[in-house]
Amino acid sequence: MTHLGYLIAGWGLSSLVISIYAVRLLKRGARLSARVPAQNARWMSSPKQDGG
Amino acid sequence: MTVPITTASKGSKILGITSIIGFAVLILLAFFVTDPDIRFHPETGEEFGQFDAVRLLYLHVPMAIVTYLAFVICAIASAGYLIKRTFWWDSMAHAAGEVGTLTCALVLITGSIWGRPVWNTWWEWGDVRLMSTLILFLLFLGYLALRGAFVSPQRAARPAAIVALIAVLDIPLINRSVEWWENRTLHQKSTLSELKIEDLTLFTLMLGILVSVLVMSWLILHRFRVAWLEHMEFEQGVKSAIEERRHIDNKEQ
Amino acid sequence: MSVVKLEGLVALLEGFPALTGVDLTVNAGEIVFVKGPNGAGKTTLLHLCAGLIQPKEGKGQILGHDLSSERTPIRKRVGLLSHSSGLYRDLTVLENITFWTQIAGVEKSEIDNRISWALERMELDNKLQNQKVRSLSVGQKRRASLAVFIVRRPDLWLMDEPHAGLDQEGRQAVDDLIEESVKAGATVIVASHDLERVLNLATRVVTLSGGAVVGVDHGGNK
Amino acid sequence: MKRLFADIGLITSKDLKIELRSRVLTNQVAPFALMILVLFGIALDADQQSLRNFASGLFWISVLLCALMAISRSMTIERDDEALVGLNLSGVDPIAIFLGKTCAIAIQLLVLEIFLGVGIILLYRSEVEDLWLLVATGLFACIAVSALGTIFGFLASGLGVRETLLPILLLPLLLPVLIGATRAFDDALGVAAINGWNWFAFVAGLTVLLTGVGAGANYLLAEN
Repeated sequence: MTHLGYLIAGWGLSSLVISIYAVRLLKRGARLSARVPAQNARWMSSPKQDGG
Repeated sequence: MTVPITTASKGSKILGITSIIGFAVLILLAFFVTDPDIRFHPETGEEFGQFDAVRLLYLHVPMAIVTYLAFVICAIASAGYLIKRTFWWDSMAHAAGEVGTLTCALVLITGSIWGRPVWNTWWEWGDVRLMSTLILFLLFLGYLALRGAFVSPQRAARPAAIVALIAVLDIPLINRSVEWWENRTLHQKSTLSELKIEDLTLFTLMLGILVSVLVMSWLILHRFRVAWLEHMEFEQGVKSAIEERRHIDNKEQ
Repeated sequence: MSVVKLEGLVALLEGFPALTGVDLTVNAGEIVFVKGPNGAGKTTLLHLCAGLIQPKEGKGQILGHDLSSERTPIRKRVGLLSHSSGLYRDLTVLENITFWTQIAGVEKSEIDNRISWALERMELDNKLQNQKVRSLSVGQKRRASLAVFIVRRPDLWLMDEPHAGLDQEGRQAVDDLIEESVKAGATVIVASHDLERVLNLATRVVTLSGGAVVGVDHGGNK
Repeated sequence: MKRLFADIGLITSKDLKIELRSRVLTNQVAPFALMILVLFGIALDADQQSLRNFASGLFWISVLLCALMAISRSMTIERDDEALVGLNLSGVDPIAIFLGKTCAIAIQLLVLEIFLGVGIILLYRSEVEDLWLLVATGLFACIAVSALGTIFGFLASGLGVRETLLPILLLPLLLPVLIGATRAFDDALGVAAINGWNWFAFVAGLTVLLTGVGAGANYLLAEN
């Protein structure tokens, strides 16, 4: 296979970055979920709020 | 009954698992099933083409599509926020903006890695899409910086929505201006249109787009929930701060 | 008729609850003093009454306009004297007051009269008028701010520590202005530490603490 | 309508008067602009031909950098002693504040452009082939820069990081203006065989569009 180094760099870097981001999101979400009561985690409700 | 402490839901788990399986299949197809791009010169019979570097496109092109998709979602959600003024739209815009910026960075990097063997350069100034994408990336870095500069997420919402809308409306202008600027582009002429698009290649590319959309959806979904929880936590903090202040009052009485 | 009517008002400053539930009614022609320790929410209350802050919770009406949805008409009719001078440093006193009078949309024919009245009232003579604000002393700057404040003839006066930085004479002048304005039909809310003046002038004294009203006393001016 | 124009005039003349008094433009921004020209000259090794070829680009980059200073300064005037609060209470239409400040910045930039124009002619030996193209482009481009700059100035004002945030928000959005104005100048200075008036038309279109976008954004920012 030609250009193997480029291929590994491109695919590897992309998967790595996205995986790290995903894991960090999950951790952040877990930390926040622990602090916010479960009834607020209903994703579809949206209280009206202006940015002021 | 214990509630698991996570932003995942049944739907997002299915989405996540599907994405991972899809990604595995994509790698299989992109690396081992599809052929490298090898063409023969009609007269001399010499070998030319992108060879195995073409396998990078199965990742690069879908991610580029997904990036633009994310920014369009961000713009729509920003408009939605300006009309409805709810957390929901603001969180969605924030999530799509952040995920889009991340994939945009990856598009630039994978594009550069692909360009090195194929165009013989890491960076090509004369290419419209390359330039526009870079400017777009910078624009959204500014967008995220603006959001980060506010103490309260609620105060950030309106300025951020305005910036996102202006940014997305500016994209066609940037694209036009860069195109007229050099009036040449390497992208479609020299590469994609000449590529022998066979059924299998096309299928792999489509699968790549599908998988990328799934991955993006998963990321946006979770980022949205994080943003939503941050709003909730902020609200909760405000509420308890109000209670606390009132409590001190009563003591002083 | 009540000029200010606040019910359970909560207001945030960068996420901090500066007001935690204010109930306050001020009738036309009243002079209300708001006292309280630093950070009690006095300044925020004035800014809220001026229509500068979107309330987080509660209902409010200022001069008959709703505080959540009609803040633009409120802003036009109130005057706010705050800690900062609100003046442009590189313009002279006269240029400042002329600009602020014109921008407030005062009738052209009336502009000169009003300006000379305000300047005279605040004892800003020719020499001071032509000085840059940058070069004024604290007291002189305060008087210039007051001149800009009165030249607009607001219906609701919101004054944050109006006596600060002024000498005895200046303080008396402010008190006279307040009494005069009420006679002319205005309503005044003053945030101040100066208890002595509070008792003489106020029709009511409101004590603010922790972002809420914790006490209302009758003042000496009945 | 008459009131609106009067208010715009009031705010513009007030800003210009302050700038004339404080001399920030003449004492700080103009020397900075000159410094940029000199630094480019040194960095490009004083190669007369390159300098001539790059003159239009260097000119517009200098204008953009100076515009950032002018915008920042324009916001500082209103922030220093909370004059902006007074403007909000005066009942003046927010669009008048936006247009008034835009005009004031544009006029300052125009003066700066003349200064820089003389600079590139003297230092880089640029030759003017089409003066009207130069003037028209300079006028429209500086309005576009000012309009968008004012909006982003307001957006970022009140944040502690205004000075650092403004460039990254504003400069990418102004790229089309930079490209258009540079190309038009290339033709007007005779360093590129292109039709500069087409580029001028592009810049003029952008100016109208960006001013409109700015007015819309201003309306959204100002409401309540």
